[in-house]
Amino acid sequence: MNLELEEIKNATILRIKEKRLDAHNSPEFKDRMLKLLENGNVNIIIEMSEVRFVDSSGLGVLLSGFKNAASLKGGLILTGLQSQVKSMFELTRLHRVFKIYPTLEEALGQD
Amino acid sequence: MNLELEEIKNATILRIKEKRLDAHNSPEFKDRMLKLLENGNVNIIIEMSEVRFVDSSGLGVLLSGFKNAASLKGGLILTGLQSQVKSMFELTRLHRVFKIYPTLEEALGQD
Amino acid sequence: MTGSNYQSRVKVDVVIPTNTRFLGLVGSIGEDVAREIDRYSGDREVLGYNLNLVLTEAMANVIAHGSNHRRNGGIKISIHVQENELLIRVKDKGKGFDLKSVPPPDLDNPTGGGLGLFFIKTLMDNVQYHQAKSGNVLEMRKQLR
Amino acid sequence: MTGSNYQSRVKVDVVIPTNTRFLGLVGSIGEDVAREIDRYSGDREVLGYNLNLVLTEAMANVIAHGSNHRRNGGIKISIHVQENELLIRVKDKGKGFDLKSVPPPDLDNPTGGGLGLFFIKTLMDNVQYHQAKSGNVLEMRKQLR
Ligand SMILES: Nc1ncnc2c1ncn2[C@@H]1O[C@H](COP(=O)(O)OP(=O)(O)O)[C@@H](O)[C@H]1O
Ligand SMILES: Nc1ncnc2c1ncn2[C@@H]1O[C@H](COP(=O)(O)OP(=O)(O)O)[C@@H](O)[C@H]1O
Repeated sequence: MNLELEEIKNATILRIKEKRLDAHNSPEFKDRMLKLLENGNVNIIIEMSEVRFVDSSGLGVLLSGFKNAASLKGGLILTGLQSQVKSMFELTRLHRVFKIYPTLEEALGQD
Repeated sequence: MNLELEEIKNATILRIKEKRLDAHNSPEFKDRMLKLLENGNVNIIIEMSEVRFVDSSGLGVLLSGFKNAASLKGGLILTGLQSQVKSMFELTRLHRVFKIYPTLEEALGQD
Repeated sequence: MTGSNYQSRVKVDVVIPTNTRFLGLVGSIGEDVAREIDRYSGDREVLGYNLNLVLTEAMANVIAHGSNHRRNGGIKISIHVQENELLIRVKDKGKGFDLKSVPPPDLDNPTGGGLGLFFIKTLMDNVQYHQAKSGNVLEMRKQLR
Repeated sequence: MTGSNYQSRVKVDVVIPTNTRFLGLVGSIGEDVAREIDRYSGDREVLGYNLNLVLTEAMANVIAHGSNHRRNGGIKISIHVQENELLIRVKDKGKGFDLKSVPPPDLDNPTGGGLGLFFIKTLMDNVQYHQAKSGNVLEMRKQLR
């Protein structure tokens, strides 16, 4: 799975360079997030502007990352959601759980 | 079929706003080119940067447009071919028949 | 069945290995079919996403819950565009389950689980699961108008 | 046939109305399949274009030359990814023709005609046409390596 990591002041940006986040790659995505958290990177910004499609397992993995980050007094925020991907968060009401910013710039401004 | 026409000095630009030029839309494309020629627009520049796919009937219609324009002492030139579309011209050696320019700007400079 | 109705029918049958690697392929085929449905008044890109999603969820469920590893013939999917309706069938050879007894997810206390059937039931108009010795089938229908 | 070989097989069967409107749909499905073939050393985008093209040409030929308007059941296409080979079958119910006696186009004096079978023969490794009372079939094979 193609992920790009960038460490910035107080946070780690995780860019998902895949068109789909689904049952095929979400287990690996979960592992990568867990490793980050274990290594003390508890503030994660997920940039997903390349992701065209998210299924229930992708949503589940993002939710578990969010919960794990919170339990470590950190945070996980989402940026760059394509409109159809955003609809999946709205349909499941997960948009009320996550902090979602249109762009990385806005996320960084608010961080 | 979505075609855009622009009249410029000494030529007509015909932009193909379709992803495919195939047996489904090439008969209509042929008619539109014939109408142009009948109306005296015998110098045609075909801009096809949006076309991802051309089949044998698309090539056939372009060739017949070329021949008709030539018989009226005009010309038909092609611009904006995507690389895979260009390969179809090479495979059939039609790239030796047509004048093909990478961009519209270059075609106009040479016109 | 008149000639003109008949003319607009499309059927796609796919068999893939029981492996998540092929979810995207079948999802893309679902999107391709959605783009070609002429008599749909809604947004075709949204329909494409939704078909991609219900196909993905149904196949992922077969891989996770509905596989029989002794007798693994892959996953069979069929997408049938009929006159007024789109019918998707996904078969499995597992022990089956009772669709009606699966509780809806509690969206106010999300756990991340149970969203697959929620999407399928929410995005399709009619969903049935039929069990048989010869194999089970999840049937998902969407009215086209 | 070992388990692991079996695991990589994909089969797609499509039925479309005898109408050029659906050429793009089947072409796109061919491209989707090409993108998922793991054991192909060449350029997958080029393979996708080529499958799109040979499918389009074969279906256009069925519509132009191989249709029986009295008994029109649509066009049947199958795309089969096997162990070392990709097999595409396109059926027709017309009067058939002799593939071997179709002359190659004269590329030095192009007329624009006869390029469909030229593309099919050039881009695929093996092409056969079988005639039968029950229906004819064009079989196009491509080695995967
Ligand atoms: N094809 C199937 N065969 C057997 N059980 C299934 C099948 N599909 C779904 N289920 C059952 O329905 C439950 C809910 O499925 P779903 O909503 O997709 O969420 P999840 O797979 O995350 O549990 C599954 O946990 C499983 O018990
Ligand atoms: N399915 C078919 N049934 C009958 N004849 C066919 C079929 N496919 C091809 N042919 C014959 O082969 C010829 C060459 O086909 P092709 O190379 O695709 O070029 P074109 O269709 O432009 O003539 C056709 O003109 C036709 O006579």
